[in-house]
Amino acid sequence: MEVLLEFFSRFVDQLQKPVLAFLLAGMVVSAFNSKLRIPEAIYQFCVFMLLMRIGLKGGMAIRDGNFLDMLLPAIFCVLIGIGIVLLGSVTLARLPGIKKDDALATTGLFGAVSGSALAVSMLTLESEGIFFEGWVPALYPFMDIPALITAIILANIHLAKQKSGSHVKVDIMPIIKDCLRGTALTVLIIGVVLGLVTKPDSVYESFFNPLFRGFLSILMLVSGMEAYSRLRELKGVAHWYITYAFLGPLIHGLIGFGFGYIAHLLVGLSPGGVIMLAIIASSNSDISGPPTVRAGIPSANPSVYHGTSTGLGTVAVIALYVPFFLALGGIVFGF
Amino acid sequence: MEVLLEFFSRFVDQLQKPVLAFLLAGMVVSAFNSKLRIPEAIYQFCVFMLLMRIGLKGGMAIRDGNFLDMLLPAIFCVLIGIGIVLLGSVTLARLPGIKKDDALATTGLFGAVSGSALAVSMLTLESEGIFFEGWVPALYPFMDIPALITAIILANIHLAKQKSGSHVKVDIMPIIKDCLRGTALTVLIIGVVLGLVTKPDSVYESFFNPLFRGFLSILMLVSGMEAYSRLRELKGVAHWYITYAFLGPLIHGLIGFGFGYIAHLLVGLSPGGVIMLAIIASSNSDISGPPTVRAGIPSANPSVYHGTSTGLGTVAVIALYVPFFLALGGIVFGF
Amino acid sequence: MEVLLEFFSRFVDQLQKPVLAFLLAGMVVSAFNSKLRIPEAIYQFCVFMLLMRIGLKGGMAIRDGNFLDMLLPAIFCVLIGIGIVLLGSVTLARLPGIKKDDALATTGLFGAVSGSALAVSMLTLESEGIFFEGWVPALYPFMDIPALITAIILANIHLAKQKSGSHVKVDIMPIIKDCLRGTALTVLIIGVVLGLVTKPDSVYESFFNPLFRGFLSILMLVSGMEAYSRLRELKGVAHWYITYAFLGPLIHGLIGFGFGYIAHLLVGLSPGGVIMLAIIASSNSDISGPPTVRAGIPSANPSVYHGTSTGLGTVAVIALYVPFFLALGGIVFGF
Amino acid sequence: MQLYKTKKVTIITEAVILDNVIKITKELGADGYTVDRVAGKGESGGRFGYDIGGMLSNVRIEIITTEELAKKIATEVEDRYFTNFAGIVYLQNVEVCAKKFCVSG
Amino acid sequence: MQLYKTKKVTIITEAVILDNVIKITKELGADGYTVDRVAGKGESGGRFGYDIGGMLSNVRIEIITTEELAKKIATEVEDRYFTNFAGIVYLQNVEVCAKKFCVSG
Amino acid sequence: MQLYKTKKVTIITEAVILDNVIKITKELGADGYTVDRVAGKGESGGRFGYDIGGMLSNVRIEIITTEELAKKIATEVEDRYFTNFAGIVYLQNVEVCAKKFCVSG
Ligand SMILES: Nc1ncnc2c1ncn2[C@@H]1O[C@H](COP(=O)(O)O)[C@@H](O)[C@H]1O
Ligand SMILES: Nc1ncnc2c1ncn2[C@@H]1O[C@H](COP(=O)(O)O)[C@@H](O)[C@H]1O
Ligand SMILES: Nc1ncnc2c1ncn2[C@@H]1O[C@H](COP(=O)(O)O)[C@@H](O)[C@H]1O
Ligand code: NA
Ligand code: NA
Ligand code: NA
Repeated sequence: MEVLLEFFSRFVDQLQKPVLAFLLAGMVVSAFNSKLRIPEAIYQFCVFMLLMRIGLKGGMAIRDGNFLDMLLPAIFCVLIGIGIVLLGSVTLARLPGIKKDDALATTGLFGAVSGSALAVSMLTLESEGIFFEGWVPALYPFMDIPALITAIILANIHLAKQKSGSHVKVDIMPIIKDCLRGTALTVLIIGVVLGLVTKPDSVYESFFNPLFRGFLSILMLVSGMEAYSRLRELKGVAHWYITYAFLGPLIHGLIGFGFGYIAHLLVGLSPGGVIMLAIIASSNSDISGPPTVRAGIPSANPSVYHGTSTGLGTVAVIALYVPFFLALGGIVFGF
Repeated sequence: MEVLLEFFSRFVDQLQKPVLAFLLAGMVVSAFNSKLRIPEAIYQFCVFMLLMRIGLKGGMAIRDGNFLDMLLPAIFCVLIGIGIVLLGSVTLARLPGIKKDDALATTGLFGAVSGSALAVSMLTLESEGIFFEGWVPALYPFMDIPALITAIILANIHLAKQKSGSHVKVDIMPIIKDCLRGTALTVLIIGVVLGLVTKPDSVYESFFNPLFRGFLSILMLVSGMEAYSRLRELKGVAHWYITYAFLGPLIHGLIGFGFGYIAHLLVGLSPGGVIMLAIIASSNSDISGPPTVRAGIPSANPSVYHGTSTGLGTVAVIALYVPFFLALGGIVFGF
Repeated sequence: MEVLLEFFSRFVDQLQKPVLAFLLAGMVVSAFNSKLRIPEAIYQFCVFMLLMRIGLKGGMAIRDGNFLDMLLPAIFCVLIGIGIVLLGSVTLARLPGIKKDDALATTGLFGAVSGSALAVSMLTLESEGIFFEGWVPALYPFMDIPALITAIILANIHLAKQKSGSHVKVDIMPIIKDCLRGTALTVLIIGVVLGLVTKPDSVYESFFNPLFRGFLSILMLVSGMEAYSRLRELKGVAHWYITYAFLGPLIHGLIGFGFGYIAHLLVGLSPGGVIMLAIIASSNSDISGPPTVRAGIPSANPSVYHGTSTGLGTVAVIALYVPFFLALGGIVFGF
Repeated sequence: MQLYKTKKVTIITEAVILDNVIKITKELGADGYTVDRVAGKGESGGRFGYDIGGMLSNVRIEIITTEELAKKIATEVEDRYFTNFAGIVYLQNVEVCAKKFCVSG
Repeated sequence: MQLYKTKKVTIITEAVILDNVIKITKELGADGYTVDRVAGKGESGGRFGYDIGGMLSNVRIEIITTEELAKKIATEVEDRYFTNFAGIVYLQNVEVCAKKFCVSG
Repeated sequence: MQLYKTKKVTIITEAVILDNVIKITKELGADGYTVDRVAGKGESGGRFGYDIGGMLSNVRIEIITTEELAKKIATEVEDRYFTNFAGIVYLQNVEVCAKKFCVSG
């Protein structure tokens, strides 16, 4: 009850934040068929700026941090990523009228992580003055890659069974490589490494950090426009996906919160870190995951998983679950 | 006399300002056939940044302002926009050797508004410390759309008469929609709405405002390059258009100044607001208007109206009429 | 000995600087076949931002400086540019198994100047608090153009001899024009002129200067990615080019340092200015030079000269010779 | 693999009327197209400018379809637009794998 | 100048599989290609989105080669990819100056 | 609508010589062209780099014109440039609506 009240007040707050407003504006703009297009080069640059900022800050935090403190949360991320997909495979994927490979592709994306949701929650926590360990967002790949791999493996086992009943061997290494070579993780990793081994403070302070908020707004505008386009593709897709898009992030986030709380008790992960972990778990991949899934599960219908993730999931997380987990954290940790 | 002296000193000032210098540099660069090209994505991003900044500031000003104070200036804008086109239709369009649809297309653009001239005058007023109501630049659409619509309607009536003598019904709604859906007005409106209903101060202060001056310089450079290209297309076009490009903005600006002065007396529009209104009226559309006119008056020759507006008008306004109306304001209001 | 120790400590410093790290990251990213691509529009914009900043600062420094102080260094630049190419033509170009036009094209690029190396050394000097005359980097064209022209003339004389034994007349003006019309020099010149005749301080301070460091990082990332691609093209090319890429910049830089020292004695060029001159001389053209050479010496193999310059030379200069000449300057001038 | 002979119609025209042209081809029965942005020069001068609304650049629209429909599209676009707008249209022979492009859509 | 008659095969498909398609054509023996990014619409809907990984845009790959190899490439790409991925492939006649395009590479 | 048979000549070459190629085609009598930027790979390696001066990318120039002029352009470009610069040129049949493309310009 208290959570809901708190959530509601945070939700109204969030609505006032331009970040969510830019997302909604993007949707409206698309719905009204406006000719506005942010140039794709700018969109790609926004993604670069955000992930580089997350990575650099992460790397600098790792440098200043205690390696052992990070180990448990990192392991938890792997578990959560795999867990979300397994959960989806025994729920969503078993529902009537659902193509199993579509469902697995979708859960893969929901197990994976959204760079933009991450950016939004960093900004929100920072502007609320809630401390979190800078390396938490950099745990991104530890949840992202296992989730995508699990989904791709399960889907391929399913398809092999369908064809021959025989067992199948999916080669994991190429998928991991594919993830790491993708734009998003490459940038994040560059950032982490440079943050760790060099002193990027001056370029961070003069460039990546001050421009963060602005580029995030623009990314949100584009995400809104994309969400609307993907939404339209969802027409005719089973309604279960809509349910999943709204319920999944809540459950995944609660799982993340739970694991985060354990890390809080065991290794002293900060309240902000717990909230961040919840949001990472809650979020779904909208940029880097879809192409990996397209290549890894070619038979799955992209309209289904891309639509569910980018069209619904991202909006749900930013509009509802960022404020929700903030509220939950506030209640649990009492701030 | 005093105005001229004052204007001359402001003109020399303006020449020292990098904004005008970037415009001229762009023209020179093109004239020397340089291979320099600002990437189109960057150009489009400059336009986005400028209009979003104008919009956000406008929205925030409207939020803090008195709605009634804005009503009269908004109505005046509509009147000025229509008035400029009507004036052009009984002067320029009746001159010998002038194709009527070309002339109407041209007056439509001169009745409409230039986002970059707007940006230049905001920057100039702000850096001179002359106060103006932040919502005045956001009145842009109130002059822009009526001017374009009037021109398109008059041209279509003319063409219908030519063909059949019969009367014609031009559907206004699609034209309005077309304007609002265009990139420029979409961005401006997003900005105004977000400024009005959210609290975008932090992203405004960290991104849109500090980068304003820089992106405006780059836009000016491109405008200069474009102006030169369009100018070359003007070869062979009736000389009346050259006269119009230099005289029109003066007369239109004076009309704007007059209406602004009335608003000053009636609802207390600030001196800066009056100057701004004059410059809005004086300026001609160089980005968003031309495609609307191309679609709305297909028979008009784009070399004529685009050349007159982008090749001559914009340069005239920024080089001559921004300093002129600043000087005039200084004399009239005594600062 | 002392130089080497000092160099080594500066080299470790440089490794910690994100600038070099971004360059190396770009190479690694390419080696791992990552899909990361900075949009080309952003890359081009980075180049624009850097050169505009160099130009503006140069122009403002010229405005505040003493014209006579600049004359001697400018003449020295011309001499160095021509000298480097002549030196290459009697060394590299005479080695066994070396195609003479390939060698001349290569020395042309090594006589010319790298905008990014220039930017790196400005940043380094500025952040070390070592003063240099702001106009020194703006001497760039005085070394760049003569070097490229000398190389193109020598190559054409060689080719004409090969064909007919008869003498040849190479038209210099079109080559100069081609250089000046190229993107890089156009931007630099615009910057210098605007810095000289207008007051661009506000846009410099709000835009070009603060964003300098960030855009340089991104340019370095791309340069690293490019270096790797060009390197791969070097396979099968005579090993002499590798030697030249590492030894050439050292010798050229020492020549630059020597001339700089003379200017220090004669017209009081600052120690920072001497170091800067050495680095300009040491650096090789990686952006603007190659297309000029491609057009001017069509028979030369671009894999050879582009590979040697962009693949090896740039990396060598930024990693080794920027710290080296800083160290040398420290020893010589005792700071 | 069987190859079917059919037609490709290419329209190069002002970007500002792209939507209209697409609409017409759809109305006439074409169910697919490929489009990219191009620069160019013709009777009405060069188109290389900085563009926001599509006035200064060309688009190239390619449609693979039956000969009949290709001709219809060419005629319709030519008649409706090329008095006032810059543009050219041409047909070419192509051989496709999928039969669907060879039967009236 | 002598002109040699040969074939051009054009593949328009999802950007996400560009590398794979190129690899196949190389394996089959083609030694050159030209590629650009295009937008378009077909059976599987429009592709005009903002793109980072290549899911929402098409590439157009053009290969000039012998008739035999052109057909092989078309068949192979169609068979391997066009069940799961959006795409079309077509052949056209071309006349080239260099003989190398007309002998099996 | 009447269709006229004529030729399209396509030149794919280094962006760095675009202006020169355009100039030649103009001198030979062609009065229009369409150009876009493409990536590609051929004998002289791949062209996918970051580009400022046009060294690392290709342009594709298409000219619709008479058979005679098309051949002249192909020969001239091949002779003048393709010893030192990467590039290919090919001709195709097209059917155009406007007669102007079929009479020597
Ligand atoms: N002969 C031609 N060959 C190839 N493209 C052409 C030709 N003529 C015109 N075009 C293209 O069609 C567009 C419009 O042509 P126009 O209507 O003649 O101005 C030009 O901008 C070119 O892109
Ligand atoms: N009839 C057509 N004409 C031209 N291009 C087409 C056609 N059909 C499909 N395409 C192109 O091929 C892509 C994939 O087509 P599809 O597999 O039908 O979705 C589309 O996005 C278009 O770019
Ligand atoms: N067989 C081919 N098919 C299609 N395009 C080609 C072919 N060979 C070369 N090209 C294009 O022509 C350019 C120059 O080719 P080359 O001179 O062989 O390096 C390449 O970068 C490709 O874009
Ligand atoms: Na997740
Ligand atoms: Na106006
Ligand atoms: Na040099």
